Amino acid sequence: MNIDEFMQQLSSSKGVSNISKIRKNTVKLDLTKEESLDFFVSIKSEFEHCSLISAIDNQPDFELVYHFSCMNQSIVVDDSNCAVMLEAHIYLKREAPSVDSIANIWFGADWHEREAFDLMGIYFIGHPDLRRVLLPEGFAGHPLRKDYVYEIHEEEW
Amino acid sequence: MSLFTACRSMAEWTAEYLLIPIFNFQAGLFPPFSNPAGSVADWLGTDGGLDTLAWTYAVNIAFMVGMTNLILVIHLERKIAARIQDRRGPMLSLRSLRELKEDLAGEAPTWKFKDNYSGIGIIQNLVDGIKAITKELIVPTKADRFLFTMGPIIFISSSVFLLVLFPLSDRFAASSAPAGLMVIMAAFSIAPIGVLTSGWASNNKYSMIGGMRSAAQLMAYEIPLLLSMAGVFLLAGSFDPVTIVEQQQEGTWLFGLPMWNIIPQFIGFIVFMICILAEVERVPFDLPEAEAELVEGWTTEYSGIRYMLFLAAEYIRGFAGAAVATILFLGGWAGPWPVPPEIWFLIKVYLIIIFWIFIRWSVPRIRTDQILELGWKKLLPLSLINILIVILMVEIYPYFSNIITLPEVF
Amino acid sequence: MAEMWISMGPQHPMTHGLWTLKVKVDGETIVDADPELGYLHRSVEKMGERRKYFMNTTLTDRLCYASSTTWTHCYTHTVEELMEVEVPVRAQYIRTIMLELQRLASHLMWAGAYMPDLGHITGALYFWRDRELFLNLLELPSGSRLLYNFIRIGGVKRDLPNGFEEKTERILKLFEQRLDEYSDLFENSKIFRMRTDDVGKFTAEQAKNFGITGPNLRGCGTKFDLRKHDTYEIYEEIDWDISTREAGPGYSDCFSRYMVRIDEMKESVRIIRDCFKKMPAGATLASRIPVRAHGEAFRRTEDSRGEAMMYVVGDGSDRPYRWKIKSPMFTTMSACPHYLKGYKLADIPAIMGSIDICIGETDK
Amino acid sequence: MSNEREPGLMDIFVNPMKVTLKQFFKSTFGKPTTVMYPLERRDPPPTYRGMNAVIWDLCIGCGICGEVCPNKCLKMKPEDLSEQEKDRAWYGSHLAKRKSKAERPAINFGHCMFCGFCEDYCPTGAMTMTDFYELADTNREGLIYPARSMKVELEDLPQLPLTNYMMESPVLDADPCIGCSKCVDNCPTNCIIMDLGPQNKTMKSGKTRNVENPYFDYTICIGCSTCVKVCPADCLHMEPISNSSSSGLIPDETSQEA
Repeated sequence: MNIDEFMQQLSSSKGVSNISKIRKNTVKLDLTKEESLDFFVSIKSEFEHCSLISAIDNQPDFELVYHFSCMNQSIVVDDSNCAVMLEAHIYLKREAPSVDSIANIWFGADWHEREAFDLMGIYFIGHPDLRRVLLPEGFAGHPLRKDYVYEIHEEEW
Repeated sequence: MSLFTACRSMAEWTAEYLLIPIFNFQAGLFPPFSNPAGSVADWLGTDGGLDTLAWTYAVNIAFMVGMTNLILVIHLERKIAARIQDRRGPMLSLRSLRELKEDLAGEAPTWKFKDNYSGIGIIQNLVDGIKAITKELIVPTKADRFLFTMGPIIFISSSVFLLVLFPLSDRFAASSAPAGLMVIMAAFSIAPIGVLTSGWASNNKYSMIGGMRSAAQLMAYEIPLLLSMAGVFLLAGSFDPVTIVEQQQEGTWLFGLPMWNIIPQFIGFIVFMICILAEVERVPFDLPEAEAELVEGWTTEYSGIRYMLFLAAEYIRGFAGAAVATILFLGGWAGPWPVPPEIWFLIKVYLIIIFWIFIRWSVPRIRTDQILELGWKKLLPLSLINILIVILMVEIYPYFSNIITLPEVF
Repeated sequence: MAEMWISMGPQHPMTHGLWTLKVKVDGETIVDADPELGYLHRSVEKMGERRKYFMNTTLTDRLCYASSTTWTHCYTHTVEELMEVEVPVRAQYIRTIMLELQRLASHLMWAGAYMPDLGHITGALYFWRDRELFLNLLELPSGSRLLYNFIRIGGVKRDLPNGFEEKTERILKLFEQRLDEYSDLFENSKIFRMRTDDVGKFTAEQAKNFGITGPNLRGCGTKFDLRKHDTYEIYEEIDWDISTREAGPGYSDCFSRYMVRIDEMKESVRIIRDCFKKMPAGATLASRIPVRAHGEAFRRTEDSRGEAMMYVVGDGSDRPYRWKIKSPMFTTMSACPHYLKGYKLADIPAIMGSIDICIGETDK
Repeated sequence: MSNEREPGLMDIFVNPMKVTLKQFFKSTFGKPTTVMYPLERRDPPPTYRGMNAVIWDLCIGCGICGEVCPNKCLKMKPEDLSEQEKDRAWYGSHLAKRKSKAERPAINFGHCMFCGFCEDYCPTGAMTMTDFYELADTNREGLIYPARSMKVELEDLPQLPLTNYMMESPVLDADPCIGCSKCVDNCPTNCIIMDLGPQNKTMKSGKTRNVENPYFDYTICIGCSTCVKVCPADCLHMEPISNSSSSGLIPDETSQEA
């Protein structure tokens, strides 16, 4: 399937908006929080690799960016062997940000979600083991949020 | 003149001219002690007393020889390993230490050695020993204090005990038991008990797994080891090292070379070498202290001189293992005339040790289940085949059938 | 022995860094495992938000001390996309040469670290001796032995010095010769094969689901390499192949992962030679390098350990608003309970070593 | 591709031992790879990034090195220049004349990571990195190198043009400027002059007069943003040089307008 056909196919999916091609092999789209899980289940057959989940503090709201890559060449860019990527944005409210977990669909998303929870404080509903991963247990706050207060230690010399 | 007779005459001499006068003098000097001191002097005059004194001398000499060898073995290991790995190894010499001291004594200490600095670095072993002695002996809080201390004692004493058991030649032997090799093998298999003890007493999971592995390894390798030695005992008809070595000189093969046991019992030799490597826990069989997964295995919690003595004891065991291999399969101290037999013996032992060092730095470590599989499934049948071959040889060749007899012990 | 939890790490010879692997063993057999991270967490992403774009190359250098150039390249590549900078062709060639030299050094570092895991100290010193050769090469243009800070936004710091090509060719020849020599010591050695064959198996399907990429995925026989499949710099003009190997149909073991890396080193040698052949003259730094950026950029490159990804969001100032780093090892390690279960305790170093852990990039 | 084979009986230890034996003889009768460090040293390449050295005669005290230092381990410290040093200063050391004390970089090597940015971004080439790397000391204070300890003097100075590596130059928002000429006083390269501005301005007292505004000579501006920092009225900001050549000296139209 060509990437343009894929984009057309995507446009009929529920909860998807703003589909655009930002690079020759990357499709960008916006997702609603409610429809995200259904959408991710539907693309699992093409995108078998969850590359990255990044959380962004857009002040005041949060944005989750999912990157998936297609490794089995089921979607192609023209006739090159370029691997296609999907970039999905989900916007979350600042108060108790939560989204459905995809750790049960892609195992590789497991720790990415834990990291987003750890550093940005986003709750993933249905995650099997939502603990802090990089920071110690009992750490207060989520340091990558822009309103996190930290001390800048500068040594006088 | 054997070592023991020499020690005996030395004991007679020292008793007569040194010890008895001293004890008599003490008896005269302090009347309350006259009775014990006088009786010691009297006891030294008897045969039993002189024998005991002679034994003390012999054991000490053997211990000295063993310890000197130990330093040499460790040094060889370090240097050969360094050269294999494209390094230089220890280079510290007394002169460089002196120069360093002079440098440090100056106003501004510099760590720059002089240009003529060189050395073979044998002093590095002494320096390491001194370092180990000056370190604190740490006992973990929740360790079993008694067993934690007993573990090294069992391991090290049984290893040092090995040194007095094998002869360097027919005249240079501290002991000459008729069942000499049996005693050596018995002493060899005491050590894993020490390993198990110290591994369990350390209250550390790595130590315990190391101890367990040591026990399992002992089980798997002791049996093929003894079975591979059985062929030699059958041929020699004795457990005595001297008899075994003498038996190996009797037959000849190509070009009149002596028929050492390595020729007819090559399978036995291979099995023995693998098993003794496992017995002395060297790479590729050093599972009890596999540092990649078990940190330091059963020695993890030990520090200072205890740890150092563990290391030293392993080298002593390696030396003893090589010595046993030499006696059993390589004709012991036999060799052409101009070189004395003791030197021949040491040359052969060192060749085996160098071979082991090369193996150690050439291959990775084997896994636990593989080592057990190798021991039970491959080496045990092979050692039995070796016995079978020996018995067949004895049946076929009249030369062998002349000399096969049951050992005296039976 | 009953089942018990053993905590391996954070100070443990197996860990290659600072992390803890809690394993539940039944005797010697692994029943369960639980990796724990965070001992080396330096909060690089937050630090990057305080520094200007060009300063962050010093942070990316320190993401992984074994392959600092590849990480710096990934960052500069993303930021160049964000700032829409055109990199001169010669700079791209120099970058490719440096990246491949770094890949060689990184794989040699891994091979050297893998050998003591199997109890083979000599192997470590042999591979690290060869790594020194490449560190010497990398030092020549960059001026540093480990943390090069050579690749800059918009190009490279300086042109290659005189005689670099001849020196590289000499070292590559020596290295190829040594690699052939080592085949008897490692991949043909019986005991080495006993330790690595059929150990730590996972299939290609599993690997993709786990998020395992790079040489570990290619060890399953999957031909997927971002240098070909999402090509960057001048990799498409260079003549080279993706090296794959599989232990069985669609699965990998420690040995196939080892062989993939060894083959990849040989491919890197090919790439470097071809680069020297095709390298044009010209500038090494873009003429226009902005300091402020707005928008977002996402790029992925083939790190020596897998897919390195960076996602940079700029808000118009001279510092990144958000900078997200994806380390290939982060997801690979998360799946380690799956490919450790059922093997022996002594296999833990063999398996964890074969996937080439780098905690610096994992903990960020 | 690789010359692997199924291992046989000889591959248990005989073939591996061949390799190690070969190496053993090679390094026993040849020279091992290792270097006996205090005696032998490998020569660092000319590009080596070791301890810093500052050519004081070239240094203009602009503080860019401290600005680009990612670790903030480099600080500008005021130093008294001797008459001879003032004479030798090639760029006239503008600051030295105005404030009687020039600023020179001092480095805390305990924090330095030898990234080389200070060397690369130095507009005059005064900051250099030597191949000296034995900096270990017994205490932390010993790693703080005062400015004078890194001073070097060259016989013939390289006459380099001032280069704007920061890729930015100051632009005036003319409206709030109060004509205080602090930027002129602090500019390390003397690239600002004060002249009458384009429009009149109403002062607090109610009078209207034409205040003096700074004008920049962008050919020698180094983009250090000192003027932006000292501006009391926040009327300056940095803008990227849009149409820069390799030396990055020509500012765009809008900048010149100011």
